Amino acid sequence: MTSAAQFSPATSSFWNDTGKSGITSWVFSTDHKRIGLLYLYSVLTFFLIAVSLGALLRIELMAPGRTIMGPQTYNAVFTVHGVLMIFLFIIPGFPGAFGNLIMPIQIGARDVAFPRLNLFSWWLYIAGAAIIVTSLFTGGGPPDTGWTFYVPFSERTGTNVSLAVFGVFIVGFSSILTGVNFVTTIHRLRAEGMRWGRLPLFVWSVYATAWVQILATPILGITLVLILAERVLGTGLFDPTKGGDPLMYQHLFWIYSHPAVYIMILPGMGVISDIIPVFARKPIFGYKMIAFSSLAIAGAGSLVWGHHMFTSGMSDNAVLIFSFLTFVVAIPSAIKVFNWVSTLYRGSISLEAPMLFALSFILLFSIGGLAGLILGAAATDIHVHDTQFVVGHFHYVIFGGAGFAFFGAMHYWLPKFYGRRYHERTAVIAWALLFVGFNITYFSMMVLGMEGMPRRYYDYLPEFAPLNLVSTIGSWIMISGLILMMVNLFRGLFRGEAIGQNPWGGATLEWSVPTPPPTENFIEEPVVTHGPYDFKGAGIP
Amino acid sequence: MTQPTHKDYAGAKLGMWLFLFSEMLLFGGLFLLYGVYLARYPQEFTTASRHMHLFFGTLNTAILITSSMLVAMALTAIQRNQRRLTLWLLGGTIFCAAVFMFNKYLEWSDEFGRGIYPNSPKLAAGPPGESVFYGLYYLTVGLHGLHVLVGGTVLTVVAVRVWRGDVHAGDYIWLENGALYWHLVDLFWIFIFPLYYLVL
Amino acid sequence: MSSDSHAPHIVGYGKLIAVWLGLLFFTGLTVWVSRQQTGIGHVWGSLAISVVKSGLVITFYMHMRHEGWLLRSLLFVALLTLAIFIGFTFFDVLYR
Amino acid sequence: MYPNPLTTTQAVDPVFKFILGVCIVLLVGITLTMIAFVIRYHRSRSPEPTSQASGNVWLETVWIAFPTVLVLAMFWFGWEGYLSLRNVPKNALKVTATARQWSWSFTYDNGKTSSKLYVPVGKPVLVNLVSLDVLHGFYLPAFRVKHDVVPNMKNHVWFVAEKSGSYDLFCSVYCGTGHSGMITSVEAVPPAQFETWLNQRGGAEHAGKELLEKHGCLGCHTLDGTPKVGPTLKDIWGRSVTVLTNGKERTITVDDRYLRRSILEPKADLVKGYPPVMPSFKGQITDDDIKTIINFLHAGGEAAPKPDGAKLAREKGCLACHSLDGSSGVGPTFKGLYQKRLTVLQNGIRMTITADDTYLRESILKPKAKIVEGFQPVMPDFSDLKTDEVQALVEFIEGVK
Ligand code: HEA
Ligand code: HEA
Ligand code: HEC
Ligand code: CUA
Ligand SMILES: [Cu+2]
Repeated sequence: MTSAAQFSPATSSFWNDTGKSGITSWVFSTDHKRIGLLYLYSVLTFFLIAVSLGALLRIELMAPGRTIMGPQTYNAVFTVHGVLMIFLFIIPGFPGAFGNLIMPIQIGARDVAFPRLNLFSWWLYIAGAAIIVTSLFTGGGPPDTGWTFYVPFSERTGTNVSLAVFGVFIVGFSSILTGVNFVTTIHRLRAEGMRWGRLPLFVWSVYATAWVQILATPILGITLVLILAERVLGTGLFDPTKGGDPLMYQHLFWIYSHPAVYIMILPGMGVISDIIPVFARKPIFGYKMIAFSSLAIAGAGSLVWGHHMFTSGMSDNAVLIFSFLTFVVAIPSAIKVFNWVSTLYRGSISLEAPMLFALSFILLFSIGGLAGLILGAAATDIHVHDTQFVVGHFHYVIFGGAGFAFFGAMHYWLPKFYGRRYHERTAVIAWALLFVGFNITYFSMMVLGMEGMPRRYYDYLPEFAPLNLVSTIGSWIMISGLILMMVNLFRGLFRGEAIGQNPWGGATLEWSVPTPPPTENFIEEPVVTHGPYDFKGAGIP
Repeated sequence: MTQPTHKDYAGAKLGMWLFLFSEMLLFGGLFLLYGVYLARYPQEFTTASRHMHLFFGTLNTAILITSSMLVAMALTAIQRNQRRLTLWLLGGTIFCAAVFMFNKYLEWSDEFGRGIYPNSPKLAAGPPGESVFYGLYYLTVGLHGLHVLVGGTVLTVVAVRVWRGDVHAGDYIWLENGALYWHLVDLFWIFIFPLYYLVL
Repeated sequence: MSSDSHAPHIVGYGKLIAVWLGLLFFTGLTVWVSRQQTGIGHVWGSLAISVVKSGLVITFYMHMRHEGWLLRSLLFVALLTLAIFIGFTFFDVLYR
Repeated sequence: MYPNPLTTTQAVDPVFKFILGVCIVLLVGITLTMIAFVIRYHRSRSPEPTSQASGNVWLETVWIAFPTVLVLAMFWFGWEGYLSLRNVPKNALKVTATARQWSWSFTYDNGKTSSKLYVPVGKPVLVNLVSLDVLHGFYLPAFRVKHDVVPNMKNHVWFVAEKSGSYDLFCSVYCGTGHSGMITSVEAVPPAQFETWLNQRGGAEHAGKELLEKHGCLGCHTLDGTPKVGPTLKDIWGRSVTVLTNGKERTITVDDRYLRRSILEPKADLVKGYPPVMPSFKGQITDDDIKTIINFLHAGGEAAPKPDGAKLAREKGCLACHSLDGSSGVGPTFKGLYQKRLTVLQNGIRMTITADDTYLRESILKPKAKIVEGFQPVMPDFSDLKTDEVQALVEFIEGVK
């Protein structure tokens, strides 16, 4: 790797070598690392709010009938839970936090291509988030439409849908700008020797994600504008009484929102592809296929949106085609899973926290993804569509997949930026609690869905009671794990044991710079001479 | 480092193009709806588009095409270091934008006067296809108008920078990107015009 | 200013004016075509003309002619995506 | 693969079994391999990697081809099953399901409406789906069918009930506050019984109540005094309510004019504490119907008209076991039962009691508590009856002299 990278005293790093301090040195900073941390803290804030709402949902569903809230409140809670999780946590989270923190260093750049635009994106994100939060307390109260904002209900409900939708629009704009920034960065700012074939897989996945952000998000933008127009001007484009077609709304919404699920998972897959080789001390198996499958998922993933509409009254031909394409997207995901598992073969595996998260990612994502196949087949989707089975599916892929990858990334990379690390044994305990609680919570939901319990149900028939109770209890185990994990992680970052430049023995560029990295990342311009997983080439024992 | 973190000309242009792609998709959503509803209500769309002001539509098309040429010339001018000419050409472009908006204003006030606006009683009483047509028309053209305003503002800023000498033959990326944006606004209109004014 | 290897291309005024005349001509043509009685074919006819017009704008005014393969292919990808979004929706709309 | 599945369930279940089976095998395989690798190549056992392989063309080809074949099979079976769900048998009975926030109503060819979907066992049923407001979803888990109910769009589903019984019918598409309460059932009954039911006119006790059901009022209002999405309609006439008129609060007494306005322009006076979600019924409800409803609400001071004991006794099947003419059946006759002295066994202890109100009520709700001497303890318990229904039955029995 860069032979010139020197150990510099930790006293001079991006934390302090700008000469400025105080809050303004953060919220007006154009340094990608500072912006990354800003994103990290903002998305975590919304994550914790949304997670608490999720816990409330589970408590309400603990027993049939009213437990702690009425139906209207319940509807608002799951809507806000979904909106915060999707639009304010998981979509901006990966590109915003880790894309910013890691990607420029991994390609050997000093910063992203448009640092000021980057800052502007964060501000837009905050503005949009502020609008969404405002919408909860003003007007007709928090929106109660579900995160999908389906018409005509969303046109007619008296709750504050307009403002919420506007907030999401702004956040979407921020996401587009981030995408533009990242694609440009990866095209233009790779260090000397950083050929496409040497890009770390995380960079590949961020690249694929950025394209989805650029090409799909605008469709969400226009869809939200249309809802606003429906509500404010009464244009009636989706209103069946005025000649509009509610199904067109669903098409537009899913044209964005299906690719968006790959915005959530792709960077997660990238993280896993970076963690596994390091902790198995072996080059990743099938680098090219993994890199290519990221692009394939992003591309083919844009063609399958109709699988959310099998029961909607869409034409049978469309069902045929969208079901077929849905199965096609499963293939690149399968390729990745097989390659990850093969990487373990004849390696030297160390089960530290990041690796535990990565391995459990493979398992949970596979369960969620295989459940996705049941949803993708037309006949079976008819039965489980809009039931708790779907809820189980997407929590497995989003939380078990993207979420676990996010936690893994926090354990893997954050110490690099803080210079200190968490307590290992506690992290493993927290992981175990999360993992066990997770499966209890969401597996029960999948079974409930198979038995026929619809989703977005505040109340249910007595026959569904036992599994709901099990699921709720599982969520408490998960909660204890999550709290333990967060406390341990952040306590460690500020007070834990100090770490050196390359604590895990990684071969990608971020491990070749001092810990924490200096403002301009590299003390001397890096010249890349080996691949991202070539541990020998990097001289790592 | 050799990386040109400051002026990466090709990078800036790439970024602009990427942004333009996302704009295309933004309008694309509306074109998608147009296509679907045209397929469903061909008759109503035809009748409704007959009531559009073909004169204003054609005039505005010509104006936008002209403005597009002017801004392209402004780029040539700055590359040739003809600062004064650049300013005139930019001024011409912005003037065209203003005329375009003024025409829109006339056209819309006339249509409002005839009781055609979203959710108007007249449209509600008519066949659903027509109200869908006008709903789409107002949204598409409204969004386009917004882009004209933004584009005009951007070009004004660029003009000021040219005038102050920040944008010059050695560094004209601002002008080039502003021009790209303006051409895109023109491109959208090239499609809006036949779709709304000429469907027979 | 630029790290590009190739020098910026300057498009002469004459060419710009020629393109302008072409665009005006096509505008006239599309209006004229639409006044002929040829039924739904118009939509396709006028769209075809619009495609030619936008091709002119992109190639000359937006300098696509002088850009490398990268930008060209990216533009192609973006347009293809849009076409797919529109086209696939019709799998539903046409056969309902 | 499934040439002519007889029922929708038979069309879907094999697909489930196939896909689930493949998924479980794959998942178990992947998990075990992973665990085996982790154990075998753990750093404690394998301090150094023993391979630096970074790819293998053959292996990689295999795992592109292998999933491709599997998913194509899944896709195809899924599609075949779906086609069976779409191809409605020719002889299907037609019913229209009307969904509104938040109730279902079913209309049969002869104009009969009902709030439960009665179907004959063994005969395919085609349900046409109509929505009066927002999206709803028609979901019958037992038959694996589901379809969205979209305003202004012609959608349908079909199914066959193979066994008689009661099956849950859910609203699957989120439709607002009352979404989870938008539940009813499919009642599959033997064809003969179905015919009888279908041709029975005016089943409901009161025309007014039938109208409330038909127009979906009971999706949001109750007749038993508990508030639902809207205020209860029990004892509404003459009640004083606080309403918001143009944002101003005022208190009014409910009279005919107010009731009529509440139905036609619900937004004019909003009852305080309730969301403004009631749709206007202008143009959907005839003037006669409104009059009938208002009349019903007048009289229905105590709301639901008293249930008819005689009818209940017949419908609930009491008379199958108890006679009215003094003859002894499976159970004792009702004739002269009231105030009779009876010998009963309670927990095996013999005692003599008088058949009074309390005793009769207990016998209906908990028949096993006291068994009349000489009879078998076979009476099912009817604890699902409503209090007023039990009362009506008791009164009916008292009347059989
Ligand atoms: C991170 C987010 C994420 C991801 C990655 C996915 C991935 C997939 N999803 Fe999911 N999905 C959601 C988030 C996500 N989904 C959400 C949020 C919803 C609900 C939205 C709402 O209505 O609110 C949803 C809903 C949803 C539906 C609609 C359900 C309904 O409403 O009726 C469908 C239907 O086809 C579907 C399918 C799939 C498929 C086939 C994949 C595939 O990409 C999965 C591929 C993965 C694998 C296949 C597993 C790994 C591979 C192996 C173990 C190897 C062996 C595999 C083979 C041999 C094939 N998803
Ligand atoms: C990133 C995505 C994400 C994540 C991580 C989660 C996480 C959780 N969600 Fe999910 N959920 C969605 C996205 C997500 N959700 C979406 C998109 C929907 C659909 C909405 C719709 O239908 O429109 C949904 C819907 C949904 C439902 C279905 C509602 C219904 O259909 O009726 C339920 C029900 O149980 C639920 C529960 C949970 C639970 C228990 C968690 C658990 O992960 C939460 C576990 C809880 C903890 C681990 C809490 C621990 C922490 C604290 C209590 C705070 C402590 C504070 C500090 C430390 C400061 N969610
Ligand atoms: C979508 C749910 C819904 C339906 C369907 C509905 N209502 Fe209501 N109704 C409400 C709500 C909520 C209120 C209280 C707010 C208001 O006054 O609008 C209400 C109020 C009323 C009131 C005034 C009650 C009072 O306490 O003053 C009457 C009377 C009434 N409804 C009758 C009917 C009748 C008759 C029908 C059917 C023809 C019907 N409603 C259908 C939701 C509904
Ligand atoms: Cu009706 Cu949900
Ligand atoms: Cu999807």
